[in-house]
Amino acid sequence: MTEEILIAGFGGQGVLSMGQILCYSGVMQNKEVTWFPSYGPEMRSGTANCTAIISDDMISSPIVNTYDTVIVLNQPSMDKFEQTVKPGGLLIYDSNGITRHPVRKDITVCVMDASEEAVKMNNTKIMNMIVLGGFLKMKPIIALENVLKGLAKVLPERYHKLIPLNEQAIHKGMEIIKVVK
Amino acid sequence: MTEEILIAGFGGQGVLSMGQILCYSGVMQNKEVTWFPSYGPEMRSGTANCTAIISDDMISSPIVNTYDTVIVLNQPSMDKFEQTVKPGGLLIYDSNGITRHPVRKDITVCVMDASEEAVKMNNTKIMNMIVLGGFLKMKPIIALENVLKGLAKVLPERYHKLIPLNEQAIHKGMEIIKVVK
Amino acid sequence: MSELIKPENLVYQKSKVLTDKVMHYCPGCGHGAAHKMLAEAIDELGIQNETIGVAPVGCSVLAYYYFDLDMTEAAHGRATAVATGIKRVMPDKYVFTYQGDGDLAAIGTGETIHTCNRGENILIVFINNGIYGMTGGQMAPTTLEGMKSSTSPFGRDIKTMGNPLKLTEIVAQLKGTYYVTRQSVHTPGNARRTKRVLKKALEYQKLNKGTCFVEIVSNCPSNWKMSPVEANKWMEENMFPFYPLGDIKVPEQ
Amino acid sequence: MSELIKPENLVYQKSKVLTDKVMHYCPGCGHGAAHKMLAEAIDELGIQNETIGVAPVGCSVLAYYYFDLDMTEAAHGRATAVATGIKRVMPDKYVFTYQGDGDLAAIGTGETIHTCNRGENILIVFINNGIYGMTGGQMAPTTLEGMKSSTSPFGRDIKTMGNPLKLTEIVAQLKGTYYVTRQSVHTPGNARRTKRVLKKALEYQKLNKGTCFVEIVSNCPSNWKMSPVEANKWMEENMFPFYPLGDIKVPEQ
Amino acid sequence: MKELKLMKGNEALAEAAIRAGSDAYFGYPITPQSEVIEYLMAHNPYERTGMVVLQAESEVASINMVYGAAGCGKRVLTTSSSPGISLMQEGISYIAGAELPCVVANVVRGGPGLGTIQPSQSDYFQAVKGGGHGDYKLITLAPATVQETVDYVKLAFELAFKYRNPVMILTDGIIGQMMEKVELFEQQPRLTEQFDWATKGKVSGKDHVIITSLQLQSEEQEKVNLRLQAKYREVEKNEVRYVTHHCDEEIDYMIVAFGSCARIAQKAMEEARKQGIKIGLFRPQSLYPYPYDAINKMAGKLKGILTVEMNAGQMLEDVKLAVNGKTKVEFYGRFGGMIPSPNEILNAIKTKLIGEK
Amino acid sequence: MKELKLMKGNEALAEAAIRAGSDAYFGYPITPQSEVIEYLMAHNPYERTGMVVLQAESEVASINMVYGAAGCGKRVLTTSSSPGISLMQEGISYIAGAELPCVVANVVRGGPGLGTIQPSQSDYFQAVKGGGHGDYKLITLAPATVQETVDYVKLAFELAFKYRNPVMILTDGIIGQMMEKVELFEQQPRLTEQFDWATKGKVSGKDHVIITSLQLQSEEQEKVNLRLQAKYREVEKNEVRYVTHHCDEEIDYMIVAFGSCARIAQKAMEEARKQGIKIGLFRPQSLYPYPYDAINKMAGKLKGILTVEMNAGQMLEDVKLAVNGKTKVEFYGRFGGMIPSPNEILNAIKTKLIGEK
Amino acid sequence: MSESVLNFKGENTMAKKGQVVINIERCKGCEVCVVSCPNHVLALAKEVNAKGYHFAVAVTSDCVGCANCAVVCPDAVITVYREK
Amino acid sequence: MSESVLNFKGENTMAKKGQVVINIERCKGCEVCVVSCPNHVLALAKEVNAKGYHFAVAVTSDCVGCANCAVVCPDAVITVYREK
Ligand SMILES: Cc1ncc(C[n+]2csc(CCOP(=O)(O)OP(=O)(O)O)c2C)c(N)n1
Ligand SMILES: Cc1ncc(C[n+]2csc(CCOP(=O)(O)OP(=O)(O)O)c2C)c(N)n1
Ligand code: SF4
Ligand code: SF4
Ligand code: SF4
Ligand code: SF4
Ligand code: SF4
Ligand code: SF4
Ligand SMILES: [Mg+2]
Ligand SMILES: [Mg+2]
Repeated sequence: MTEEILIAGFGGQGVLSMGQILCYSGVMQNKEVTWFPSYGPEMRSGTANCTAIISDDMISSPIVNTYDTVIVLNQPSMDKFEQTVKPGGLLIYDSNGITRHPVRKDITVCVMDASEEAVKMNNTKIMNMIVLGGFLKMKPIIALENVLKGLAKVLPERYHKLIPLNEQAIHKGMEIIKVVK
Repeated sequence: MTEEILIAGFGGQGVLSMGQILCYSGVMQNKEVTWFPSYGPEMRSGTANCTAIISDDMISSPIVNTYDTVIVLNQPSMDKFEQTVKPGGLLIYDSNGITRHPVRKDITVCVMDASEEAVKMNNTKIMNMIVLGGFLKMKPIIALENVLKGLAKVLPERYHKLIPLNEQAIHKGMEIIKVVK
Repeated sequence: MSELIKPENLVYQKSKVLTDKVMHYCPGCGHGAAHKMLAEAIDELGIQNETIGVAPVGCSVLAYYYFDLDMTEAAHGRATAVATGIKRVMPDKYVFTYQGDGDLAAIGTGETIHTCNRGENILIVFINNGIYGMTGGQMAPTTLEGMKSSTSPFGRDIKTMGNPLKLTEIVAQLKGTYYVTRQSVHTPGNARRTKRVLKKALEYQKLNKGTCFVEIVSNCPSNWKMSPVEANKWMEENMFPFYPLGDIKVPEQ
Repeated sequence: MSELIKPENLVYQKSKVLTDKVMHYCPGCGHGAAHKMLAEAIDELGIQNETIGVAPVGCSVLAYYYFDLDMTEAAHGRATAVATGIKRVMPDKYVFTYQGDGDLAAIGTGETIHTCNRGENILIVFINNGIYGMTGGQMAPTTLEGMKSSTSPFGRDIKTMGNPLKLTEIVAQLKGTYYVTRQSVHTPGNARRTKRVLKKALEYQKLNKGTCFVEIVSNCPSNWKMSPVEANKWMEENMFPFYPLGDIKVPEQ
Repeated sequence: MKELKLMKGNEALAEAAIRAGSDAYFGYPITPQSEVIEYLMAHNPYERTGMVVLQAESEVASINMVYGAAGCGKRVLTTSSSPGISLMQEGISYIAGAELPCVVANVVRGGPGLGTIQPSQSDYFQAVKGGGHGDYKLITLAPATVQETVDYVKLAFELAFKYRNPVMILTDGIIGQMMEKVELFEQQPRLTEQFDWATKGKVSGKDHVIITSLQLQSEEQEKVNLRLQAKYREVEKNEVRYVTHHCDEEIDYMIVAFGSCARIAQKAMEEARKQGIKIGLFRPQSLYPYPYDAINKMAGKLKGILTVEMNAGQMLEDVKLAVNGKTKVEFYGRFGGMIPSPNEILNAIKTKLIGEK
Repeated sequence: MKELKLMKGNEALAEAAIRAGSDAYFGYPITPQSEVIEYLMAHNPYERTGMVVLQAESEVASINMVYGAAGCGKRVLTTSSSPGISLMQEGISYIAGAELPCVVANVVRGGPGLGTIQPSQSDYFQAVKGGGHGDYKLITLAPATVQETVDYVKLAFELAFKYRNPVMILTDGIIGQMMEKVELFEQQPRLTEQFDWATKGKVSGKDHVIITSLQLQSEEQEKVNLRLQAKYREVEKNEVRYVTHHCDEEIDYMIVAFGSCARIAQKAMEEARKQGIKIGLFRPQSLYPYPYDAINKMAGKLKGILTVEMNAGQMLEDVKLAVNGKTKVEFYGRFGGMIPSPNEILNAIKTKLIGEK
Repeated sequence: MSESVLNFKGENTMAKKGQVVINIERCKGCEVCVVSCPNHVLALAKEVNAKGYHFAVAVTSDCVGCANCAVVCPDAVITVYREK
Repeated sequence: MSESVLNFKGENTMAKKGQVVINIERCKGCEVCVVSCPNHVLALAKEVNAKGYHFAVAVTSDCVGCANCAVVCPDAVITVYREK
């Protein structure tokens, strides 16, 4: 199993940490992982993205041409990355602020109202965990328990009390993700 | 004609300018010339030397193995450079302060009491011109008039009044040089 | 009330010495206001075509996109050397540098002091936000005692990291400087005063009397991890006591 | 009177902190006297085995041959950075730099100021002879107005070459410095005072209170083109008025 | 106890420096490597091991602090990225000339000038041919993974002290910024050895210690250089490091690439092999000393070599020097912060090496 | 009016700079090249032509002053020697990246580190491979005589403006300190052209001018690099310069040497020819672009090539790259400020090339 | 441009009325203008612009055209008109 | 080491007598000692040493062993003895 994932959105949306949590979770499940962020000027201009690769085998290139899964959380990312989904691959997007919906026919497209759900859950910070839940629903490559272990690794001790909330968010994401085509 | 000359002595003895005057004179006589000084730490430690090459042809290397003429004005220079005279070449030295006289048999050795003469002439600064005179006596490669023209080039206008004194010194040098062996 | 909106009622608009590019600065960052005041000063003096600016690395590295002026991007810390090079071959132009505190007071200390000491006839605009903004909030020479940054995560410790440095007070003592002042741009009054100060400094440049040095104490909401309004308040309460606003060296009239 | 010459009558001899190497300095050069005073200070404090010296390029680049101390030769201008590196990993040693004015006040300005501003617990000995001795008498930042040098052959022109720089007064204002003073070594009295000052500075180093900075106004007979005695007189008449001797910053007792 | 962690390359480098028993770090922030000093400042090495961390006022100051501390016989390192490394060239030359051990990591970004902060390998020449003045060499290690970054920090200190020579770790924005699993080696003790050659306060009865790169007499300076050259020959004999993939099989073609770029090339190679192309990958891990002989040996049996770099063709010259005309050497590169994709490299294999149109 | 003078290399360089119509010189003293600024300060260029001369506070400041002034479309130069040139590497990389014209002369001394002030050629790599970061190239000219020094100052400015690229004059302590006859070219007028690309105050109706080496987007930075590479290909096509001695005759052997060292080698070659050895001399005058093709063409008909340098073997790599295995390439060098004598070279011809014992 | 308005809070004491035009697409929602308005004319909108910022809007008609808001706006997005 | 001798010129007012030993081969003839001696004990010799310098010598027996000359000698070539 090798899953090559791109996650892209605005800086504040937790795009980078979502990728990290995924990788930590992979480690907990004894996978090989690499995570590579966009860094630099984009960050100040408000957009960010990262590549996460999770595999049973040694990972050669951290840089890939196309992705098994692309997760986009804003319009500029949609514009830029729709084309990078592998034929037959998966595109997940959050509907909030998306004005031009994806057009590709050769891939699976899923939509989530994750931002909205996060607002409902009174914590915009967990939006990325909702999305992560959606992704795991579609690609159950990592067991939930390992995701929670991964979270425990990423979060400083003093935030461990938030793990249940995160778990809730993941479940919510699994619930709300919708296959569009 | 190619004459490769080394001049060596204490810093204040006018070693470098003697080489320069020789080269300027050469230029006045339409020769090719190069002049290359020792530079750097030796200067602060009080010794100095320079190579002057005067030739009818283009000069390739400014650095040579051995010299047609070596002029030494102190003991350290004698120690260092006696061996660099070409077989059959010329070694000229000022007797003042020399404790170990030259030993080579395969070269012509000349001695001068130039420092003493300079003191007598009431101008220690012209010692080097006396030595130059001695050299020109032995190797009349440049006509005196061209040496005087060369001097006129080297000396700033305001010192031109000193040219006659220099001429005198050259004559004196031609007079006092003695072939030892 | 839209009948008010007609050219003859216009009282304030973006200076034409600024281009139309959207500035990349974070919301509320003082760089924008400082740019504006400098642009307005140049505009009001009518010297847009006679001015050459130098901005080194730092958040304002792209200042050349925002000022509608001939501009040179300088290596970190070397803006005043670059400006010296420009001014020496273009003595009739107005030359300014626009530098951050990391730039001017850390790696550029030598150039800053020697440029001021030579009394180069340039204007140095020094944006002191107490931090390396561009690179993500590391400690600057100007970072206050106890202040947290990504390289002083437990607060600046004087014992191991040294003291906050007031380079402005130092250059004021050099004979080469003509006018040295410290201002801010976070309130309307301060911003307007800064513009007047910058105009004066540029006017002095005509007189070839020496270096004019204008420090602007500014904020970095992103790396201070505050909202812009909080940041400005924090600046007033913490930066100003240590870096008091006002003239430090004024020409004898 | 040679019966006087016996060990118990000995009142002055070369310090054992100096090696037997003949110093390469020109006749009458102040570097020699300054070396001696520093060596005697170290000797009298009994810290020869606990002292590490740093001398950068300049005429005193070979100081490592003359001090019988562990020594590091530093790149031009970087002596205080090198000393910082040493002191930080060897905090129990006495660390000093011995730097010329070209070194400390031109290319090394940034390092000098930041070292002092950090308050590194080192001693900086600053030999100000108003010229680049080593390289043949070029203008230094400290060269006086009107003073001739090989790069100011018509005398230093303030307008184009800038002002003589008093870096000692500047570092005195930095919080990191603990003791800052200006001395000379050209008369017996001055030399002895300088030794006392150097001893004091080294003693302070034990207290970890910050940087001690001792400027020694000195001569360069060769490049000033004077005899040593003339040079010392010229120094008194021209250098001292601009660089007045005396303490600039003393620890509050 | 070895520890498995998921870490950013830069942070792993910092942690490895602490664990390698470093005595001091001096550095100045610059993207993409500021995480090194940030990690150090946050992780209290002084309390953990007594390691000193200081943010210098510039890269010039950093490298000279390194010089001073290295001269005390301590384990010292600095890190920077391209423009900052350029500023260190005089200092690096001094350290090499004075024969001091130290580690310098360059997390390369795209140049020239201010360039871009994105990953690049365009400082290869600077690292291996000598960016500073004079005839010196930096032992240069090029990690391709976060794990190698960690391991090379330890190795770099070992080599630095073995040869009393500065060692450069040449990495880039990809490796510095990416996170991977790493196994951290155990905390090494800090050095207690008092080296004869180090300044530490004169030892009574012994000669005082002098750290210098100066020799006024050319004769002496030449001796220093001859000693350096002899040392470099030793290094060239002992410290060549590389890995190969499929190179001991029957292959027609070979890619040579280093660092992060080699991993991208590896993916391209795997794809090419799937498509039936007999191709291997040669990855130098030490850039100086360069594996000239190993490449030369391979060259005889190959139809061609493709050098892939994130620059305009720098290691290419060393590959050509190694091959010495034995087979054709082609080049594919992206630069200015652009990262070649595996597909592009695959394409270059086909068009440049095999000659497909 | 052309003028014949006897001048020191450094002074001739300074006088040539004035006559070439330079607008500014920024520099810092260092042996063996301080005569350049000393001559300029003494010879009133400001009064003669309006040329500005400023002693900067450091080499770092010098090169950045050069950058600023060069960006104004002016003829600007600086000079230094090895350690000072190392300090300029960041600035040189910026100038190359921003595509500005300027001239930098390096009067090389022995390294590494503080080294010695005696002549050397050990900064060859730094000059031609890029001592600074990033993929840039300096056009590099190596004069062998005082006359060439003078001529190359003028040529350097022409090339700098033709390609908007920094040009390095790589000379050494021998050429800087020696006196020879020179014919000085006539005073050239200073530039009056107002270049589009230069900062000079915004021209109404035109876009404001930006001098920068920064591109935040890698795509843009790659474009810059591609433009640079295209320019370098042009330079390589047009600006290769070399002279040969006896190379068009029937020869078995050839010496390759540059700068002052080539003149010493010439004397050795003359002696060797007297002794019946069929040998020629190839002297590259441009070190970048390097005369690869010309040497490659020669290589086929030679039994061997001897590269002679005052370093540990740097240009040697370019000779090998040129020869590409066609014939053997040997090396003779002295370093650390030592100057090889003609006899030593003659000896190397016999032992290394011909194989005499 | 009078600075006297600085001394007043809340109440419009100037004879002439003013109006601000805010380029909301370029506004970054920093709120610096909001706290600088002596007449509490401005506030951040609930909505966000394309960049995701809550932009500034005039919420009262008390603007006197003093330009304080415009002067401090770091992004130069406010244009001010005043009856003359 | 008393500095009081500084106040005296020419005359030896100290009770005890002194003597200097000058390492003439290392002396550079700078004359700094000469002008520093309160008792005019020292002068430069007519002769030169191997380095070519006119070295310093004691020309009177008025030395009081104050060490002034030795302290200022840049080349540390003077050793001083004083009757105790
Ligand atoms: C030689 C070099 N070193 C380091 C850097 C990285 N760098 C870029 S800007 C900067 C400091 C920015 O801080 P400041 O000057 O205070 O400007 P601000 O961003 O705060 O406005 C640094 C360290 C660089 N570009 N070049
Ligand atoms: C980077 C660099 N630039 C320039 C030099 C040349 N240099 C050596 S010492 C020196 C200045 C010496 O003057 P100062 O520091 O005043 O010492 P002094 O000789 O007067 O005692 C210079 C410019 C150098 N060695 N390295
Ligand atoms: S990082 Fe700080 S200084 Fe830079 S733009 Fe953002 S707020 Fe302004
Ligand atoms: S050149 Fe000057 S400073 Fe240097 S040793 Fe001679 S007198 Fe002293
Ligand atoms: S111009 Fe701006 S600050 Fe002034 S009253 Fe109107 S909205 Fe308020
Ligand atoms: S100050 Fe400008 S950018 Fe900030 S909220 Fe007001 S209008 Fe928007
Ligand atoms: S010790 Fe020296 S200074 Fe003192 S009296 Fe004797 S000779 Fe004179
Ligand atoms: S001071 Fe010393 S060196 Fe100078 S003349 Fe006297 S003894 Fe000689
Ligand atoms: Mg800042
Ligand atoms: Mg000096």
